[in-house]
Amino acid sequence: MRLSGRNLKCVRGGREVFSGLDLAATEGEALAVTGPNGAGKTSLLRVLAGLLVPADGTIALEGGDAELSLPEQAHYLGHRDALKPALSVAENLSFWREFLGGKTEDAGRCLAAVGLDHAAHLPAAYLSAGQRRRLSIARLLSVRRPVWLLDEPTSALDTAGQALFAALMRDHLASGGLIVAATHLPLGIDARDLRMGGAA
Amino acid sequence: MRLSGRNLKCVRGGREVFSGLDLAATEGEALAVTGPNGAGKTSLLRVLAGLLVPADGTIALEGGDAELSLPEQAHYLGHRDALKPALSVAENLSFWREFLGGKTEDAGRCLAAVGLDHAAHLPAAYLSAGQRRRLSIARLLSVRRPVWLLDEPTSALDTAGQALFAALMRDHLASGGLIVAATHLPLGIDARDLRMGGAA
Amino acid sequence: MSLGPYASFIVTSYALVTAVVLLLIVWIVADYRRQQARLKEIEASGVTRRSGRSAADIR
Amino acid sequence: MSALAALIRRDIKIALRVGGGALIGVLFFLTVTVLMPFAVGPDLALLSRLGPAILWLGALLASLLTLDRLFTADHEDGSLDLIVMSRTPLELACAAKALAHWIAAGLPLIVATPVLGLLLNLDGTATLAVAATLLAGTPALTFTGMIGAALAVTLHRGGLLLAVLVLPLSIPVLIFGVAASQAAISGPLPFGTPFSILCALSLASLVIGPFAAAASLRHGLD
Amino acid sequence: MSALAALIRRDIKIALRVGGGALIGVLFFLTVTVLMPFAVGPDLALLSRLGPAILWLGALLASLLTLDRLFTADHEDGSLDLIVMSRTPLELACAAKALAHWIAAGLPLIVATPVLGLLLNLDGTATLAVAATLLAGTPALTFTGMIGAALAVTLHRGGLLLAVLVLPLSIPVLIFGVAASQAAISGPLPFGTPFSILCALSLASLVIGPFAAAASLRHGLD
Amino acid sequence: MKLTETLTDLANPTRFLALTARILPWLAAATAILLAIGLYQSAMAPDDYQQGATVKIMFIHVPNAWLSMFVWSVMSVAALGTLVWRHPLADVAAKAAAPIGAAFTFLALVTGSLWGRPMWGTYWEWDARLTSVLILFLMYLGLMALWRAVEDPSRAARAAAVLTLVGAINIPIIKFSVDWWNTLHQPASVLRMGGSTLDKAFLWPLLVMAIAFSLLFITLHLAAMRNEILRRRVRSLQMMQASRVSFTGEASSGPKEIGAA
Ligand code: HEM
Ligand SMILES: Nc1ncnc2c1ncn2[C@@H]1O[C@H](COP(=O)(O)OP(=O)(O)OP(=O)(O)O)[C@@H](O)[C@H]1O
Ligand SMILES: Nc1ncnc2c1ncn2[C@@H]1O[C@H](COP(=O)(O)OP(=O)(O)OP(=O)(O)O)[C@@H](O)[C@H]1O
Ligand SMILES: [Mg+2]
Ligand SMILES: [Mg+2]
Repeated sequence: MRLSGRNLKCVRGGREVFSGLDLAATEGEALAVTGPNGAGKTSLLRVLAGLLVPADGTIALEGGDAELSLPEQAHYLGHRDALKPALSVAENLSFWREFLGGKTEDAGRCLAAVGLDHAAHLPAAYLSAGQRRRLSIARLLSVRRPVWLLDEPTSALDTAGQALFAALMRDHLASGGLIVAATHLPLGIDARDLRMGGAA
Repeated sequence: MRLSGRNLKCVRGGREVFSGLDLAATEGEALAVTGPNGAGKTSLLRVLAGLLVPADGTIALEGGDAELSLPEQAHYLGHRDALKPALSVAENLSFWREFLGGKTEDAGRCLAAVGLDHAAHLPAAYLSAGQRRRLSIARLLSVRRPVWLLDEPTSALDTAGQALFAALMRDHLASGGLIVAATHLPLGIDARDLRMGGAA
Repeated sequence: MSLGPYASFIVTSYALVTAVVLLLIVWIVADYRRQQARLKEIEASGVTRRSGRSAADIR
Repeated sequence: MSALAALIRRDIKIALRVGGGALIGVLFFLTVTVLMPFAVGPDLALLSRLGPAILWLGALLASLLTLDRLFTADHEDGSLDLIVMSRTPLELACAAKALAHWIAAGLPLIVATPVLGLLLNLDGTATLAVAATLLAGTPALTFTGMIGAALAVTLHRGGLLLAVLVLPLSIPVLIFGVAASQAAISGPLPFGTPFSILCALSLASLVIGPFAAAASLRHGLD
Repeated sequence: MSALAALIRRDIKIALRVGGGALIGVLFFLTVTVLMPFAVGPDLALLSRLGPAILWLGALLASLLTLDRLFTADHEDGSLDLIVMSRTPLELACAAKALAHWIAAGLPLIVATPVLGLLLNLDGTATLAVAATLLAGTPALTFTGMIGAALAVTLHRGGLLLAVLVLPLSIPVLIFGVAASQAAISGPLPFGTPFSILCALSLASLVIGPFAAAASLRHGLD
Repeated sequence: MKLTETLTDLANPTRFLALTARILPWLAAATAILLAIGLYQSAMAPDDYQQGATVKIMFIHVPNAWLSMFVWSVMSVAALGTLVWRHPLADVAAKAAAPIGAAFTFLALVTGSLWGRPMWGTYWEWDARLTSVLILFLMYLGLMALWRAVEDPSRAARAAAVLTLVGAINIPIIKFSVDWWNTLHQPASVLRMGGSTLDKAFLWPLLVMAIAFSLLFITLHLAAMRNEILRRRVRSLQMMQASRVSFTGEASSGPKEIGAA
């Protein structure tokens, strides 16, 4: 499997964020997108996830499921956690598990993997910032998707959480997955760097 | 000036988050609150900011302005940025500057200090995560408050931003301020550690 | 005791009051039983209050 | 299929928890109805003449009050991103969300109509007629309102013009709904004509709504 | 003082830019008015008799539609935390927010009244009377509605539950508003009596609203 | 000194439970006896020269109407307790009172309507008294909806308290609506300045019934408060159960007593 983007250009709010950007990542490889605030890391991930239409350039995923588009084969973990405060932790997770479909894992095991099993029946409104992040990570585990698009995934995680997540990423890579992660911090895994220039 | 809390206890959603907690910080001193996810760092800061009522215990600020309560002499920087997407960067900042009142700094200079002067006329909706964080930091600078209560202040900041913010915190401490910051990362300044136990 | 031409109105009102009051009483008693049963159930599973006393014991 | 069912189940669950349950919808409807006699005065004949309009207004208001956050809530917490990326066609997902909304907010109103008919001095047939028009017409309110809800995500700023264009879409529904109920109550027009127009409007909105909403969401995310 | 002015300016600016609220309110007002002729039939005398009631109902429902996010929006983006912590008494801040909301959403309704009066076949005096009562009464609607808006923050709940909690409070305003307009139009009661009660209600709500809202916010944040 | 001690004693939920368990049977018995006397007296009361036998509705309508207002006043006092002292027992009192008050209000409305048909020729009229009572009923329902809708009891209590205090404005409006506006409903004849104008033959049964219904309220309220306290114990024990499972082997968090009671 190989994810590649060529000559990508992104325009947001009438301003060019980046242009002429090339990237490539193959099976088992992680790409760490770095750069100063406002450089366009989040924008790049959203372009890859199909949430922003690039002004120019092409994106291709070779070797994946031919019937599915890249966004349909990808997980996106953004700043916003996609959690409903009114639902319990378990309800939140099992909703995404059913809705996203495809190959799924047991919800309880995923919660245990991120250390949230004891909180399964709490409403998500009661979670702390790091607990919310952990629940989002459980979503990545509960449904199998080869491509992970991660936007500052370790923010709000405590030290143990960061180590735990690094291990999960390593497992994902080992099982033939592919990761593109925007980050300001070391991810704790071997990753190729994609440095974005830009401002502020 | 001395901020102290004695025997603090916090109950949220019917569950005890922490109890019997003592803390103290004096002028020019920074307190780094650390601990695993869900330990109660954010809860502690919100108790200090007067946004949560402690179930038990007392908080005192000695040597500050006697006519003002602790929350009125404090800045709170939380996960949520208190920015209105419909307003421009400059409008957002100058609203808080006028609303919070007291001794104020020039808004333009504060924007320049966090490297956002070039974006002053953009709507806040256009800012990247780190730029939003920088704008929140500009709020701390634009109005002078002796106590800073910071919740994971460096999250989303790039490396340059973290260094810049560390310098700003050092300035604040040097001018007689006091900082209580919850964090999972080194703050980049000398700080006394307050370790919170707890779960998940 | 004769109730005059409007007997049905009088009887209906008394009957309704009786019915609603009985309903209230039944609801409250049933609720009490239910809470007691749940407390016993939880206690049977080994959770106790810090005071060490049974939560279901109210005397 | 199971994805859509999960979405519908989730949205109903949230609506019932956050809105306080289906009973709240009924209570709301009751309050709006109780409000009317205060406004127009205690003239029973007039009240029963206004009855259908009042019930329809209540339904419109209930749907407007709850619809505006149909997509913005999902947008703000990031769920919408994942829904757009998912393998479920966005049109179907939109339709599922609207359906869930209708079940949680529209159906209770229809069930409550007979009770409110009593308060408004409507007789049996009239109540039945109003309930029938509501059953046929409220889906149209939901499904046209959905377009506005989707536009609200797209146009955080500036483009309120478009959002404003949507409320007028529901006016025909309202007019034919009220006209059909009036026809059933007092004649002289036959009930069938406005009622079949109402059904046609509902069917049309059932198709147009999800497509328009999905198109607007797809182009509107950023 | 300048803090409150800044708050009012900000809220009005946001309301005008984002629109949603104010414009939807006016549009809903218009919908209600346009709908009525269809409901009561083309009886002009009856229409003009119902005119004030219709306008008042429209105003009440429109304010309901726009009020529910008064505090929740600030709560969700964290502004409310800073407002609660600030040196400005929370009661005053609440009052300022309500005032801004009234200026952005209530005033346009009053300005629109003459146009709608035409639609409802009201003559000049009648329109003026209705506009006057709206001017005196809509602040009461805003300031009682504000209590519901504050409760929405405390409860993490919105939509219909709030409407159900708030509507009973606004019934007296509606009664006296309509009564005063009716008195001005057709007598026989003098206009002054219900109008002064209306003003009294507004004044009372101007005091009670901010205190209740501030109490609810203070106890409800977490 | 003694009084404050008793009060703090009472404010302790466990003490409260013990006390209720002791006095509830007595209260129930007294209620039953007084109700029996009142019912007998009202059955024996003469017909009114104007209203005929329908005056018998008064003996249940008026106590229910009074209680509908009294219960809201009780909730208002409890609301102050919630907001000012943040006392959980005040929350419990307010929550337990709402359904009972709603029932009394409903009965006042229905018996009034049933009385109105023979007296005024209509079941319902949009006049100030009837309307304000209907608003009271809607507010009771709203409060109950609020209690049901919010999972966290202390959060619900605070919101309900604010709303209760705001709604308390309705009580004087109900009471004085007959004096302020000319309405169909008759003005106060028992509880009024300058003494009662009601004939002794009606006054006595009415007073006995009023006391009986008040006792009924107190009994039901105490019992409902007891239920509510138990419900909160169940809730906090369930939460402990949940956290116990997760924290096995973690020294720092032993079993904690949480929640209101
Ligand atoms: C649904 C209709 C009615 C409602 C909601 C209603 C409500 C009330 C209320 C709230 C009170 C207590 C007022 C106070 O303490 O000052 C009351 C008292 C009373 N009502 Fe009604 N009422 C209704 C119908 C009637 C009818 C039809 C009659 C008889 C013709 C009636 C006769 C009385 C009398 C005699 C009192 C006692 C007044 C006093 O001595 O203070 N009510 N009602
Ligand atoms: N709004 C809330 N209602 C009820 N309980 C809450 C709420 N917010 C947090 N909690 C609970 O309080 C505990 C502490 O939360 P808090 O947010 O203070 O943790 P934290 O130390 O800041 O964690 P993190 O490192 O993840 O930010 C958690 O167990 C959480 O479940
Ligand atoms: N919604 C938007 N509309 C218009 N412009 C935007 C929007 N979001 C971001 N931008 C602009 O696009 C640029 C890149 O933003 P992006 O969020 O991709 O940066 P980033 O690299 O993720 O930064 P950070 O490290 O702060 O997260 C920024 O200059 C920003 O001002
Ligand atoms: Mg970013
Ligand atoms: Mg935190």
